[in-house]
Amino acid sequence: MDKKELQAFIARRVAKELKDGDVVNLGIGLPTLVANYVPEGVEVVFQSENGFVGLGAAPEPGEEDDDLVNAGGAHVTILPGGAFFDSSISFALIRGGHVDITVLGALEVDQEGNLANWKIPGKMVPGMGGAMDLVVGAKKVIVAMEHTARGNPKILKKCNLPLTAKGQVDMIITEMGVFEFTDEGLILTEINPEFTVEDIEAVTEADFKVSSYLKKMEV
Amino acid sequence: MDKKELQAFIARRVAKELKDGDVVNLGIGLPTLVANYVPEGVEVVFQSENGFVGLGAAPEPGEEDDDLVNAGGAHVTILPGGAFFDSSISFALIRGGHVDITVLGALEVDQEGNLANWKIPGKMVPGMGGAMDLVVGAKKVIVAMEHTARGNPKILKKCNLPLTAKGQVDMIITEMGVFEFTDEGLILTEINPEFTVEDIEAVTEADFKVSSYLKKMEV
Amino acid sequence: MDSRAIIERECFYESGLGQTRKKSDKIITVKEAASYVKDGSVLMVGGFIGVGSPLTIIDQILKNGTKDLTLIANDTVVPDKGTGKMIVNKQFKKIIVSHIGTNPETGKQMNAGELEVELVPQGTLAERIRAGGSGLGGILTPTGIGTEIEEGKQKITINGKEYLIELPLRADIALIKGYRVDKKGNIYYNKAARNFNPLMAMAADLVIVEADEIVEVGEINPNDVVTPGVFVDYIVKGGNIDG
Amino acid sequence: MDSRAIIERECFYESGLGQTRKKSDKIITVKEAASYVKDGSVLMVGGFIGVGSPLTIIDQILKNGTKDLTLIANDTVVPDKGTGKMIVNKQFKKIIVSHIGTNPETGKQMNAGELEVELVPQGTLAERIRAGGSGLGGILTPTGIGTEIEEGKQKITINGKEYLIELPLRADIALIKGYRVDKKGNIYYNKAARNFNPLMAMAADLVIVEADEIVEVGEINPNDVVTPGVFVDYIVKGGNIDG
Repeated sequence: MDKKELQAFIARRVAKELKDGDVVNLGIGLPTLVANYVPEGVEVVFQSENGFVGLGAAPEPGEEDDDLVNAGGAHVTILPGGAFFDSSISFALIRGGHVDITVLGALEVDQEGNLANWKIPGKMVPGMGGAMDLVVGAKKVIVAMEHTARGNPKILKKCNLPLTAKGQVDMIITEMGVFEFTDEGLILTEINPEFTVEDIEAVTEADFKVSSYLKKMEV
Repeated sequence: MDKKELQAFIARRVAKELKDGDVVNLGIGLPTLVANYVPEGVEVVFQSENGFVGLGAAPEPGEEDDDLVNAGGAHVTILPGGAFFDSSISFALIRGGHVDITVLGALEVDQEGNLANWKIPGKMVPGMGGAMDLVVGAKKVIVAMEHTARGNPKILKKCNLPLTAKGQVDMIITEMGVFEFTDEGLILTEINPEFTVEDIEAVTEADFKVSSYLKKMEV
Repeated sequence: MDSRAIIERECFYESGLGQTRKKSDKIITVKEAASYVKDGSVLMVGGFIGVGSPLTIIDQILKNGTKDLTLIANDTVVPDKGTGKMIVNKQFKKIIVSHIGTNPETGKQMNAGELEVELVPQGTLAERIRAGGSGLGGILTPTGIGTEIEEGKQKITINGKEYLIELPLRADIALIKGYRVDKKGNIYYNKAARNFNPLMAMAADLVIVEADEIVEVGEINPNDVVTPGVFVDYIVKGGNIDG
Repeated sequence: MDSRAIIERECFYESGLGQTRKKSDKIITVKEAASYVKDGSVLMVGGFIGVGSPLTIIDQILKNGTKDLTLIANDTVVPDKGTGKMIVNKQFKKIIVSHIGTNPETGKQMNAGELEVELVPQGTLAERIRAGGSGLGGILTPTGIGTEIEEGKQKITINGKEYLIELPLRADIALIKGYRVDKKGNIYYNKAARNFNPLMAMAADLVIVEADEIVEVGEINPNDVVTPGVFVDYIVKGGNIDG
């Protein structure tokens, strides 16, 4: 898979987690692609933390409205039945547990469910934006990312970078497989048949168990 | 003065405290009458803590709208330029210092600026409604009341009843005179010429000083 | 995302072809709404002396006679309206309100020890409900400092000023009232009937709105929606207890 | 109260017969608006990557070159728009924001030690501003627990869960942006341009709104007003820096 196919593969698998009626917040980048693969028969509501629900597709060229952008600043549309609100309501929705699923990228994630995605000290400090609230507030936190960064593991024993939140991640979805955080720790529940468990172990620093019901990762 | 004239007299004097542009909250009862005497050339905005600014007069008979009542449940109107909002915004306005003047009645008020007006234990407990927030939040707190209750002082050394707030009263206006709370304690600043200072002392339990600039109370 | 595809799917569900109710089918009857209220439920009920209260649903709960309820609301209305009737009917074991002066029956039951009453300053009540819906652990307010409202509460000094830590309120069910409600549950309120309704819409496990009028999706401008439909589970058409 | 009398008085003032400005005369020029911003002022500026920002007033402040400002805002936009230009122009000594990734110049100045940057989670930023405008001493949030956001902050455990005490933010001047603004300062926002504007409108000593369109009093339905005019001191017509 080239990078584009690989990202689409991850996004497709994430989309299978969406259930009818879910309120969903997608981070910028790879997570945004999830919107393209909402399963047939499932209606979800996308939330944009800059202040609305009912986030729709990009507008047709020439139809852009400068007052209607997503949290990344890109022109978008709003679907019928959507609603605008201020930032305090937007985060009441997020922090108050009214968002069912948030999908974010990560610089690092570790076996304790810790996530780091907002700061590389001395190098790149974009800031956390809404990520800290999303990760603490959403009912289910899915990290969607490529399994490694330039061949180096991103799923670690312990995050090195400043955390976005402690112990909040529920699921990691990469091109190699699906991991879930349970009371027994990190568990590999699905595997992309292109890889073996040994392949995954080789590029994963974190300790993880393999589910006795390990399934084929399908999209 | 009969009771009605007396209440009107107090309300008229309170109204002289209103300045152009002030946001004003009037309590139920006597304070409500203040709206009838807004001085010529002064435009104020009345706030109703159940959720709007721009409170207007009672509607013409037959014009009542059941969704438009004041905090006492009475039908009212809204003036052009008014606005409705929820209870959290209503009290953000009140607690946040955006109300310039609140006018309330009192069961008791004392020389420390303490106010009691929400509870007579074991007897009558209406509840505080919005009074505690109003007294803490408004920039200027005016107690408007008859000087005595059945001949007994209401301006005391120390309140006996459960307090609405501690040390928040700025001014007391009765039919006998006007008192202000200053760094030097409670001061009588205006006197109704129908009474003498001795008359007032006789029905006031609180210690108070008489201003060296004592003025005639005019309405 | 292809927005047309989503709209088409939605139309499919709204035509009622499915056997089971989709999460996106929100309209239920008054009786169904009231049936979610069980003995012992904690209720939030919108309204200010009954203005902005879901009176039709309340009348059905009155009829059901559900008991041992807890009420979180601004007040207990008057004896012959809304939750005031439920007070007379002795359906509450506890109420958390800012004012009971308009319903003498409430004070009578309180003094007789039949009803537990927690009086909360109105602005604090609003913030506690808002905190409950917003995932906040509480708020710091100067309201009540130096009064008996302090009792049993933590105090904290910030920049030399004392504040009370007031804790969040949540309910099992919020019963609210909207003026115009679209089929996704987006709510537009009328005048002073808004009051506590938008706050309670965020602060309960189940949120049911009674609508003066149910309109089609898209009929309320997204700029004018006050309570987004994502907060609302069910919609009831007001005015007819047998609906 | 005779409502007609009040309306007549109002008309009198609006006809501009008085020599001094009444508190109820709120329309000023862009230059007047920018002149309230002094060296060292603490500013709140509405907007989200510039969407919903009062760009006309900001361009005038840029022109004025006012220095040593503190900015409270969601972000620092991009280098060639809004407060992003003021960053490039080095007019801030400190910024309190949730995100700086869209303006590389901000990170550069931060790393060079030229600009103090306080990064605040976006939801916490919204609540801190709201608390500042609402008279709350702070709020308790779970956001940031277990991260470096905890540093220097009080923690408190409520029902077994840890929360950070986050303190209010206030500014000398809030510069906000409205879509339609009536002459009393009532504001109606458009789409995603609302964001932080209604919160900042409550949290500053002086509040100036830049309007896409100024309309007559009464043209905005009181149900649809998002920011009541009582929060707003001055109104500026956007779009023309020399206005």
